[in-house]
Amino acid sequence: MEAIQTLIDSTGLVHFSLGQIIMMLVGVLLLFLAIAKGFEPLLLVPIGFGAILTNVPLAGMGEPGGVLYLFYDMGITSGLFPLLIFLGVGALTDFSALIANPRMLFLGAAAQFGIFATLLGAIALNWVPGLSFTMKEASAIAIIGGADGPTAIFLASRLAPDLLGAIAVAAYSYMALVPLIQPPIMRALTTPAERKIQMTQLRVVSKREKIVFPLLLLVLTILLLPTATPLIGMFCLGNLMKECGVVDRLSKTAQNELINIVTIFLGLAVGSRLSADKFLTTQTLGILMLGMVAFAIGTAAGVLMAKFMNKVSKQSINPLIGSAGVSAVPMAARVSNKLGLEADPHNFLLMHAMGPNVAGVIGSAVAAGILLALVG
Amino acid sequence: MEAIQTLIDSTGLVHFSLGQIIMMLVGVLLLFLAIAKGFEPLLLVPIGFGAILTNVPLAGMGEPGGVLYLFYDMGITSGLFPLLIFLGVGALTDFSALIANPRMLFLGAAAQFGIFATLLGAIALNWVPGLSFTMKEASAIAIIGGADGPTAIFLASRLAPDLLGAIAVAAYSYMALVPLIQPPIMRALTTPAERKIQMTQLRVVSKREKIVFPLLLLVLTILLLPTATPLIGMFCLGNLMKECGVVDRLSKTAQNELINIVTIFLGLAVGSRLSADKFLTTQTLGILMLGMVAFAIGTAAGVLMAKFMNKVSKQSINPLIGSAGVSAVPMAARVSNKLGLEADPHNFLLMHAMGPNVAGVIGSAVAAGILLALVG
Amino acid sequence: MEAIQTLIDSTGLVHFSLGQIIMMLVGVLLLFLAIAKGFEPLLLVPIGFGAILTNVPLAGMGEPGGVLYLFYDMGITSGLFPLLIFLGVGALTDFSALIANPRMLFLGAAAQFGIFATLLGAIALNWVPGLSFTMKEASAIAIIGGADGPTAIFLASRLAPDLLGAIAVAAYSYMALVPLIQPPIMRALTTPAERKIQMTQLRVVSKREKIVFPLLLLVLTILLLPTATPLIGMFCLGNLMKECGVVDRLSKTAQNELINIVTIFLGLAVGSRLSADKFLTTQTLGILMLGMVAFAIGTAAGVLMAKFMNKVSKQSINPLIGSAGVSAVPMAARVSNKLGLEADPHNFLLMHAMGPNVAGVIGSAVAAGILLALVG
Amino acid sequence: MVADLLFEAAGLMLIGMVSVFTFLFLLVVLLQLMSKTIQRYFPVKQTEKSSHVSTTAAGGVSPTIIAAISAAVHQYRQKQ
Amino acid sequence: MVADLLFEAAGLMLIGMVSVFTFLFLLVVLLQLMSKTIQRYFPVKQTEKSSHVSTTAAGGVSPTIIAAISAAVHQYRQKQ
Amino acid sequence: MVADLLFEAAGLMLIGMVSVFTFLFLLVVLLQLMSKTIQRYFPVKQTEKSSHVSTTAAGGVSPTIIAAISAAVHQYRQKQ
Ligand code: NA
Ligand code: NA
Ligand code: NA
Repeated sequence: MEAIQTLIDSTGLVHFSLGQIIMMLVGVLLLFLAIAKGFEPLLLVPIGFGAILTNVPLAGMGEPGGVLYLFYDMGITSGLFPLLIFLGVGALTDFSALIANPRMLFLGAAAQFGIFATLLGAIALNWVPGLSFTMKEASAIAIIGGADGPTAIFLASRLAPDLLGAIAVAAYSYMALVPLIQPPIMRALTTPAERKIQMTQLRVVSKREKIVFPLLLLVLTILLLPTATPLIGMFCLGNLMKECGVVDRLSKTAQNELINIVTIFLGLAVGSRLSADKFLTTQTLGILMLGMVAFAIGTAAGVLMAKFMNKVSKQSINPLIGSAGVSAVPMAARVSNKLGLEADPHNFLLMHAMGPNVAGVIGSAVAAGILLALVG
Repeated sequence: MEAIQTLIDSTGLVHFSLGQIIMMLVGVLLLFLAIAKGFEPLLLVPIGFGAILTNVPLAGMGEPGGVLYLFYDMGITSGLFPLLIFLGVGALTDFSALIANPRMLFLGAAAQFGIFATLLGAIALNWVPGLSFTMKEASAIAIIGGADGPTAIFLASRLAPDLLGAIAVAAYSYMALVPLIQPPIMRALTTPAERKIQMTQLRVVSKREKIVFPLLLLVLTILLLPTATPLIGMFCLGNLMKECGVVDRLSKTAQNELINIVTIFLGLAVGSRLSADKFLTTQTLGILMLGMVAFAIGTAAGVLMAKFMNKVSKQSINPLIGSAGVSAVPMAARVSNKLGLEADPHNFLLMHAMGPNVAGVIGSAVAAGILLALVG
Repeated sequence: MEAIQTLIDSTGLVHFSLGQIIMMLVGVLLLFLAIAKGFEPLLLVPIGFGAILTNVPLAGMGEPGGVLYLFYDMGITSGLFPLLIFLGVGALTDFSALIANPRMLFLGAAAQFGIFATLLGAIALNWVPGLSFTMKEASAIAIIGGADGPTAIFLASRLAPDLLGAIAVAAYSYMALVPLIQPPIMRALTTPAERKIQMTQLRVVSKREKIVFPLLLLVLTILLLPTATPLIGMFCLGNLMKECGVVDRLSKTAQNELINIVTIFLGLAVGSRLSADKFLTTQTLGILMLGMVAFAIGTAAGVLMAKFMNKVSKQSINPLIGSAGVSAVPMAARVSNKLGLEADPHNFLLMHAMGPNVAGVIGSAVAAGILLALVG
Repeated sequence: MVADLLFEAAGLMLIGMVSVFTFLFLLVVLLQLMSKTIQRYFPVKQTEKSSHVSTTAAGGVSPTIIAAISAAVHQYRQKQ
Repeated sequence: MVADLLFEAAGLMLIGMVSVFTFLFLLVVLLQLMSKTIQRYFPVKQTEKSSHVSTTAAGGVSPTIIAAISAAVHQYRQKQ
Repeated sequence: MVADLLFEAAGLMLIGMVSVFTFLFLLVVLLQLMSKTIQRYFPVKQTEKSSHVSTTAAGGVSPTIIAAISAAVHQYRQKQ
């Protein structure tokens, strides 16, 4: 009968392409890493699930009219979702450690070398036959070195939307792998004696300083780097709402329900870019490789900067906290703390590493603004 | 004066049509049923209120530019709202009872006979002068028998948007009426001895099984029935978020704030389809009648299937749990439990009825996928 | 090098116009008032921040493609955000005091004289050279006298979108200034003896009355003033959800997460209208002046009406509660209470003032409906 | 020109205030009618009220929480 | 005309019910397979379960809250 | 061709890192200035702090909750 034929035609079985099957397995892998290994589950669960859904033949969930496409169009093309995530992250971030010791910002600056070195590397890959990246694409890839998911998604959506899926997956995967990637580099670049350096306790920061900080950061951004205003502006608004103490109900919502809803939608939207035709390219291999390089260089630059600062400054600085400058909040700071405890069981570096850690968030948003200004 | 004339012209008094008054009374009736009788209040309060608002002359709330139209366009034309409800329902559903006793799925399958028999009935109504249903419309009406609100709204928005208001109202009303519709049918088809059958306690289901279940269901859907992927996919994502244990903050938001916000908007959007010109047709009468028939047939099919399974299987099955296969979670399961207790005060069927109950959700989503594939 | 030139060109420094600097200072002023002085912080923090962001040169956050423009387009052009705020406010409002003493509605009516007198004033300002207001603009400005933020934003978005920024800022600023604006007027119009008048305790209102009230208000609005249905309808839906007791989870979400999310977005969208070209006009000065006049006249009309009612009615009415009729919930009611306690430390007027206070919300929504009907 | 507009605005003021008062007057009448009807046919029982008062006496803590705490205190004592 | 549609609808009914049953039958088979595999390779330890039971005995109050309350009670006594 | 791009990318790297460092250096300066100004004109009182410490001693339970519990315990004892 005709209807039976229609029904058989409408099963997925006869329509799968090899690429779709591979991409669904990639989705399953991301789910496995998220659930069994605890790798950035808040993002990788929706991304992995979105990767599966977008590759279902005939369902068209990632094509115009499909719900994943709707999320992408509503929130990523417009830049809305990463900015709302930044609002929430701002409302969740405590800058006390940075305000108490502002020089930690230099560590957040140094770690951005991972970004710009990777930019060079991505362009160099044009020598490899079959690989080709434009300056915009190279910049979007380089931002993976910023170790900051929403910044990477925001910049990729502006400069290289076709690579967004691979870039977002690389960024979140390597952020999750920070506890594996960073320690060998940190150990190689420091001596046991350096790792034992204890740091003086941070002073108490007043409420007033915490309120003024986001405004100060905003003013500087507006004056020097207006292209970074969307990212840093929403971040500062979130932080101001948290610290000012008069809009707690807004701050709580930005930290919880709003960021949660947007995270689900953003993850599915990113997942929808993991379709076979967009992801299964030689470029993706290049991106994954460059992302790893970016993290490694950023980590090394942070540690070396910390060593340098330890030499020239009066107050001693443990070089282990330099690696936290890549951001990847709060994992990178925890890695610094762990290696500090390994060297000396009484050496708690967590609070000290939070300074460079949040400085790294600012640093990579600044780097994104510079790339937007020069390449965008 | 001219302004006075303008003001009088702008009162509702002189612009009401009889149809609008009737539809506003329908809205009031829905509110009364929801508030005084407790009939599915979460949906019927916004639907009833939306029905009143959309029929206000001159306000144009249901027309382009009006806020109800905006909700409809944003969330129903695109299919977004029912899918988000399914995400939340997935995050609220516990499949333990079904995993412990998978054969309960057959009861969820049998109850879908209500859907397909109603399809036949809707087409047969073409013999009645003045009534005419196309195959697409008949399919959209038939899904009322699935006893699942978001599935009905999703399918109706795809196959017969003009009938969406009547179909949604019928679906939610009869779901609320399950405690009145089902018992006589269940009593008629079972003997007192059958109603006293006690069932063995369900085994404990491990966390791992609960995590794998939504993925298994997703894979089967993708392979066999890709047209059902949007509905079942979002449902499985919600359930995976709930069970995997690593994204609890997303799962909680999907279960609470997100589903609540969407429920308000969805209800108002559905209510906006209860305008006089769309609702006051002979078709609506046909739909209300067919919906009742669909529920009755689905209930009967479930009970008969349970009787059959009780005969052929080693483990005894109380036929009363068959009716829970229509879904209408958790009301149908409670009805089974109540009739079980009537027959024997020690016969608690609730947990056993939850298996067919959630199976019914899957069954009607599968039936929706089949209708979309064959008729859509 | 070329890139350095590009970078310098892309700093904000060389692109600022004087107007943008002034408007950013206005934004900072709003933030200061909100945070340091506690002036309506829930709205003025996002509005002030939005004012800063929209005036950043090169960032284009308030122009098409920018995120602030997106909020404006999504929620204010469509009217969605003020209506959702009204839904939440309805779910937060307790009408007991009004139901117990319905004549308080006359105070809410009298206070709307502030609106219509200001309309006359705005038109009279056309005599001032350089100032010119159309009837639509005058109506949108007049609604500031309603002392109700979302109503003002809704009406301004319909009648005079270009003045929306100034109108919203004036409305919220004067609402915050109620404790400064009202007391001198109230003291001037009442004698110490009148201020000492004690009022009889309010009767207990049954749940049933609270449920019927929003429906009654809705019916009257539909019959007499359909143009006010969007505002009053959403307000009544929120109140019905609160009182009916069967949809508590929806009501809680409307009161908290939904209204919080919308408040952030609405504030930013309003802030985006505080761009130099829209705000720095002589019209803005006129609006700020008229707004102050509107509040003063509304307060006086409310107090005089209360004095009149005290004379003609059997039950004594303290004229101090008349000023609460402007709405500005709950600040105006608190001001009444404070002045009552000043006159007699045992004279608690708070509960009595809540009646005219919520009546003022209804009154200004009714006035908005009348203006829409006659001028819109 | 401005005078014409002013005249129109004065008309709006008159009609507007009359309309606002008419509307709210009708609402007053309907409200009183409604309250009387409900009080006649569905008189309120005062029992609910009194339970609320006793709760407030306990410092705004709900009975459920007190019950939970009582259980906890009981358990705590048994442990010692 | 209607008869044709009815015939078509009857076909849909047949194919539909067969499909639904096939789908859910396959799900049953897969589920049983899955449960057996998991039970063999990852047997559940019963310890988790029992701790839940003891919690319920305390009236549904979580151990954390009980600990907090115990500390509070302790502090309260010292103050007196 | 690639060499040209590489040269451009190297320029970007140089300008980028200089810009990042300049930006964050200015932020360091501003931050230090801000902190000094605030510490001079609005010195922090240490009283707030100490109350926090005593709270922590009670196992992270807030004083309000302790007050509520104290009331509940009181009530519980009176009932017995
Ligand atoms: Na970073
Ligand atoms: Na069903
Ligand atoms: Na008002």
